[in-house]
Amino acid sequence: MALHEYRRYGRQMVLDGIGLSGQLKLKKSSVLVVGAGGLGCPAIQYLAAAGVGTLGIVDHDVVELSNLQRQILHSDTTIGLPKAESAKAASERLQPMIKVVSHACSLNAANARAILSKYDIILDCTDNLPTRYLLSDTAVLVGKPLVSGAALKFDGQLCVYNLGNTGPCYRCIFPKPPKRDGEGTCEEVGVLGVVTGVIGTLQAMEAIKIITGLRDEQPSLLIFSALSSPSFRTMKLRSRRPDCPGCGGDPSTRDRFVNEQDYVSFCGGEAPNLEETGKV
Amino acid sequence: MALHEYRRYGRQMVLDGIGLSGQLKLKKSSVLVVGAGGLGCPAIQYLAAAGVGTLGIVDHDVVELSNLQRQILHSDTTIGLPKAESAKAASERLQPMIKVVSHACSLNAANARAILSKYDIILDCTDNLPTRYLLSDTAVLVGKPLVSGAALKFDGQLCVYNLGNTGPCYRCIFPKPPKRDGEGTCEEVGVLGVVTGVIGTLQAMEAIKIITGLRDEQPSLLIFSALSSPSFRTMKLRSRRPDCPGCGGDPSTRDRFVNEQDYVSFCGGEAPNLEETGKV
Amino acid sequence: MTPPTPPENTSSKTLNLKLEFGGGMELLFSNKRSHRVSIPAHVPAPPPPTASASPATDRPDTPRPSDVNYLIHWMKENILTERVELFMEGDTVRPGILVMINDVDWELEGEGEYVLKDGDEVVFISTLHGG
Amino acid sequence: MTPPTPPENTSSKTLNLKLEFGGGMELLFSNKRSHRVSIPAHVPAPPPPTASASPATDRPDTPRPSDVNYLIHWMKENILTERVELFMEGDTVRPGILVMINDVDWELEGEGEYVLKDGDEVVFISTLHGG
Ligand SMILES: [Zn+2]
Ligand SMILES: [Zn+2]
Repeated sequence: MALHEYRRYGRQMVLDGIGLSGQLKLKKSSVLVVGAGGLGCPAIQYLAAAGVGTLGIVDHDVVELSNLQRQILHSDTTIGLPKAESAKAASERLQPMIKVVSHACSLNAANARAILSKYDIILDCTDNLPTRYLLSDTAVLVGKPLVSGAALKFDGQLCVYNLGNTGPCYRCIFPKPPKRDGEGTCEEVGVLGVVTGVIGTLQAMEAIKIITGLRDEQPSLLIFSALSSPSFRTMKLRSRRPDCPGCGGDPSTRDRFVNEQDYVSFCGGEAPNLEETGKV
Repeated sequence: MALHEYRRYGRQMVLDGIGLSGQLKLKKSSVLVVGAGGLGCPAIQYLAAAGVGTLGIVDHDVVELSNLQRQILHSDTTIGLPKAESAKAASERLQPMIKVVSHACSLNAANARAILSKYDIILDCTDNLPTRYLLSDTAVLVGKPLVSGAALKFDGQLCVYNLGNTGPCYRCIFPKPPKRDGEGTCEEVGVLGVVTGVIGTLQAMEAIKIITGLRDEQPSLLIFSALSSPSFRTMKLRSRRPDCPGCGGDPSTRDRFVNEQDYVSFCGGEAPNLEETGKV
Repeated sequence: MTPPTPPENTSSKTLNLKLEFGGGMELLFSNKRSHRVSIPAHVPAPPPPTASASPATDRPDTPRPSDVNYLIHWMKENILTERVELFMEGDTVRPGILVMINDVDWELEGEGEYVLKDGDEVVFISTLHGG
Repeated sequence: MTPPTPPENTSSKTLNLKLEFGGGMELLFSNKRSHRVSIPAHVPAPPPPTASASPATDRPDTPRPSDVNYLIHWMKENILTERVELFMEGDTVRPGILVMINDVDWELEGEGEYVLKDGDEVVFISTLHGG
């Protein structure tokens, strides 16, 4: 490592548990952030600042004015640009020494495996249920841990799936998707920016802990509410479910499963327009 | 409010508890962030994005390469500039609609009252104990809530002082400073960037809750450790101490107290150079 | 004259529970995130069989201690204020709701058959998909 | 032959406690953040008075239940591995250390005089000043 890298990362290299070997692990590692919105922006920011060597950013949306209240890598000057490009430019400004790859496309059953297989760790910073199932199934397929964040209104949730040999996948915890009537998206029912900020930053933390070997493998779900006291609760989760259609059974059938699964219809079809149905 | 403001803040204005009235409260409010380092940067970022009308930034340091691992408003191109100026430029890029005032000076007993009295809420994002006592005493003097964050190594802490009529001040909880031998600063013993990110973002959240009336007045201390499970704990704290030298007794003597107090010597004198004493 | 103490009757006792809601579940329960409730310690006797029901039922006469399945039923009857279809599907909670008993996933505690104890805390969290 | 059950002796019982350390305190205790310890339920009898001590001491003969003051003393003797001056000042914890009993500031619980119960959790947190 070069002297300027020692200077840049000195404040974390001095930590017990990081050191030179931890910093080198970060430098050699690659993290894919799926979604460059409210969760993805702070996650990308802190992964870049910490010196993760390669960052991939997947997002098919373009920046809109209504994003700026929480998506802190975008700005008025990048409105209309693809979020993946806007986030790449912002993270390169923050950290010129790392490699940032933008994937300005939507993730689907046809391309997910090829994209995810290039990275060591996957961050689920998406805003919809079909992509959450697709990411979980594909992370199992390529054998990568999935750091999953979610946020809505004043609430947030954080969980690491498919970690180690016994960590549950998303389907182990949620075998059946709910019917499409309970919940909207952040764009529909709103979200407080700091909630996505806290959860996205914690997603970066989990990735850094996994890379440096500081994360134990106990499955747990962190639940956050800006309005509750205490604001944070940690729940102990089950381990892998032997009969899980996502991660149990015969590995050779899993690829077929991902290709054939119609994620949108599995999750109840296209999202209804809540404004039209009068729910917002 | 203008149409473009409805568009920009729509995702939080739709929330129960924010709405148009909450957004107008944010717009009319002013928050002083003392310290534009690891805690101050994410706090400024989310306060600006949420539409807090006036932000003050106090910092007398200049940006150094070793800051960039966690101080995500600064970058290689602002190395050598005052942090207050660098943070002001970054927050104006993120949010051109608010007023940002930089105070590129160090806060001391002579200027603290004049600066703090201009703002509604004070964020303690500093890195040293004398300034923490000075901020608490002055926040009591001017009657403003103090949202205090701290971080070191893998640990962080968050507390709101001087809130409402019964909230404790920093001296109520810590009447005596520790002797100068237990702890170094982030620059000396290191800190993980995501730890300052989580605590600084939560400081912004507390300020937003206070401004919009969503914060109850129960005094509590949030304790975070990136390495513990659970990572977060909330501790119930005592309320105001009637015999507290900071907030108890006769309000007319408090001004004298702040002016006469020698904060550095109260906290055990100048910080020793830990590298020279062989502790790092 | 002091009235005599009523005889001990286990089925009349109650359990005090703390219920917490999150992720939007609170909207179905008076928009309150935290509820303290008292429920019967034993599942009340079923209503007497109707004429059409077989008298040779094997339903036990001894009272059964209250479990989480009964709690869910009790919540529906007593504190649910909005759309039952967002809380239940069939006899249990609907998909996408996590139930936690004293901070542990109920799947590790026997799910609905977990027998409740006085002072237990049960959390109902709707999973979020937004970001 | 089964040995006879020893007579009930309250002073020989122990309390099981969970101790948690944070903010750097863990460095003084084997660098472990979480400890499970068993301490005597009652403060052991003091050592016999030396010749120079007054025999007319009013120290009670009945055993006193263990409180947090005794716990701090016990920790110093049994699990503290580094520099006592970073843990104690005089007979109590040094300034800048917060003590929390079951997630409540010990000042609300009687400070050192809080009588410990089996299963209590006591947290020692060093306040941080960095940022
Ligand atoms: Zn699975
Ligand atoms: Zn006070």
